[in-house]
Amino acid sequence: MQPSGPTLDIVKESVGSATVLSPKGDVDMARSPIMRKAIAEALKAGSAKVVLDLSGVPYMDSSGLATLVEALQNCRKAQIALSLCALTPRVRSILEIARLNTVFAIHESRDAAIAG
Amino acid sequence: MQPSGPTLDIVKESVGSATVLSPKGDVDMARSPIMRKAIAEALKAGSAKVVLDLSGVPYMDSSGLATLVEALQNCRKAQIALSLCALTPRVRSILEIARLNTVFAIHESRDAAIAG
Amino acid sequence: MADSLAEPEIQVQILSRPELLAPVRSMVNALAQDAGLDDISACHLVLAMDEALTNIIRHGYAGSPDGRIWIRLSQLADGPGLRVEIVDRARTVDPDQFRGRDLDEIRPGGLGMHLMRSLVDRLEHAPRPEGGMRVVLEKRPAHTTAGVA
Amino acid sequence: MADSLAEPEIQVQILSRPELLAPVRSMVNALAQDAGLDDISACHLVLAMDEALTNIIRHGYAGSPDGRIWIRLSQLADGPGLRVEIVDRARTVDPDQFRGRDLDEIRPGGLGMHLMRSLVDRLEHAPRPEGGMRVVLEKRPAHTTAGVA
Ligand SMILES: Nc1ncnc2c1ncn2[C@@H]1O[C@H](COP(=O)(O)OP(=O)(O)O)[C@@H](O)[C@H]1O
Ligand SMILES: Nc1ncnc2c1ncn2[C@@H]1O[C@H](COP(=O)(O)OP(=O)(O)O)[C@@H](O)[C@H]1O
Repeated sequence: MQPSGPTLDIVKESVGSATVLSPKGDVDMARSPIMRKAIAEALKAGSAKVVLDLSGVPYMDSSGLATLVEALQNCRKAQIALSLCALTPRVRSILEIARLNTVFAIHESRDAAIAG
Repeated sequence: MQPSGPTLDIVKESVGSATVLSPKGDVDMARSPIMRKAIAEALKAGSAKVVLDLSGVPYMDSSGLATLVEALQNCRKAQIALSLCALTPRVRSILEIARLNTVFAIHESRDAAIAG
Repeated sequence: MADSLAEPEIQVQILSRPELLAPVRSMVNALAQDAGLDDISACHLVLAMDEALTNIIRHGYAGSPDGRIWIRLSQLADGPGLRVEIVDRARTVDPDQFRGRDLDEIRPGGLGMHLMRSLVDRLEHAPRPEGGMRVVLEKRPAHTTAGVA
Repeated sequence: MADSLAEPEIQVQILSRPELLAPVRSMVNALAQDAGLDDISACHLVLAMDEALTNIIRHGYAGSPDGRIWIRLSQLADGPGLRVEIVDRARTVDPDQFRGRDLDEIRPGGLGMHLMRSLVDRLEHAPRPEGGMRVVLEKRPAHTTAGVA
């Protein structure tokens, strides 16, 4: 067996004092640890604001949602602003079903998230 | 069992003397009969030129290729120009493997196909 | 609601590995759409199945990569919609012991069971006499209610 | 090249129906990419499998919708790439009798066999002692040749 395994590319950009992370792909049980690690690194680097651009995420399961909830809690502790933006309709509906849509700061566009 | 079954939406437009057909979806064993029927109708309607815009076709199997070959033969008989345009990289590579890329008039863009 | 007696159109056996979830989701999503589910309903069925599989991999087989999981897929007999039946040979547990957290409680774990209940029109967990568990999920399009229990 | 002895990661049983090809393609495409195939190579493996399945549905089971087809999927043991094994209980034929047309001849039918040969790194058709046929397809990424027969 080749353990090439599942990957999740995450583009990381600095815009002013914000770090923008843009994962590309499904955030599921096999891939959410990759997103978890990328968020933890952004927090360690001391950004004032972290924006998750979810425009490239067609799907997320409860392990992805749990990673977001954990990130929110860590950001609160460290007084870092966390926001989500550009959700696909599927991921938006998953956040709604999990009743997490009111828990997170969610912006339509990436620019609004960076400014907001 | 619900025979809802596979569908293939095909947008049909008239541009000058050309009929442009734009299928949206895989053209495989279950769906190529739908494309075959749409092409036959365009020929019967007496267009001078038929353009197949394949930008919405991510995949085609030998039944799709056979439908294209049959359409070309019918067009030649009826002295109607047939061309393909806007192939996705996958479908382009499938036509190449089948050595049909030199048999058809293939244009990069839809405008070039209509003009050409 | 009586179970459909027709042979499932597709049956899949996978090993209990997280990296196999994405390929299975792709297939079930395509099937769900062919069965008449709208895009969001298909996504919700796929998510419910994914949560059931994740639980079997994580809790049932305790992370071992060589457990077997069987997934049977069939269109509903009495209207548009898809049925997913999942069978394992993992730990047999009393489904009443499955504890999910309340959706209003905001913490990382325990979301799966509650999500599953909110996502589909029918959800059943039962121990199998032969050992292991059986989960049945059914989903109809958002606008139909025909046959929903 | 010796066959991998590891248990296939995914095994699928489908009924011989053209509308089930798209869902199976979705799954195998995702698996092929996870197995290290580039997008075009994954597409070529998927097309070769599709042609084999189409032939079984059309010629093997002569269009009957209730034939069974088994598909076993496993990563190659000696490098990136995917192996697809397809087994049926349909007509047993001598593979030498399969007649495809030459790719230079331009007519609608008979493309399938020639495409299959051009698309994959390994292709085998054989009758099964138990009845029916067995097809094996293997595909590696475009840039590797390791282990290609
Ligand atoms: N297939 C299963 N086998 C054994 N226990 C299970 C299974 N599915 C769920 N459980 C139990 O139910 C609990 C709640 O599951 P869930 O809501 O998905 O949350 P999580 O998996 O995050 O703990 C699990 O922690 C586990 O104890
Ligand atoms: N699984 C099969 N069972 C029986 N005959 C087959 C099978 N696959 C292929 N054949 C035979 O080989 C011929 C060539 O197949 P192919 O190149 O795919 O073209 P086509 O299916 O368009 O005829 C078929 O016409 C059929 O006679």
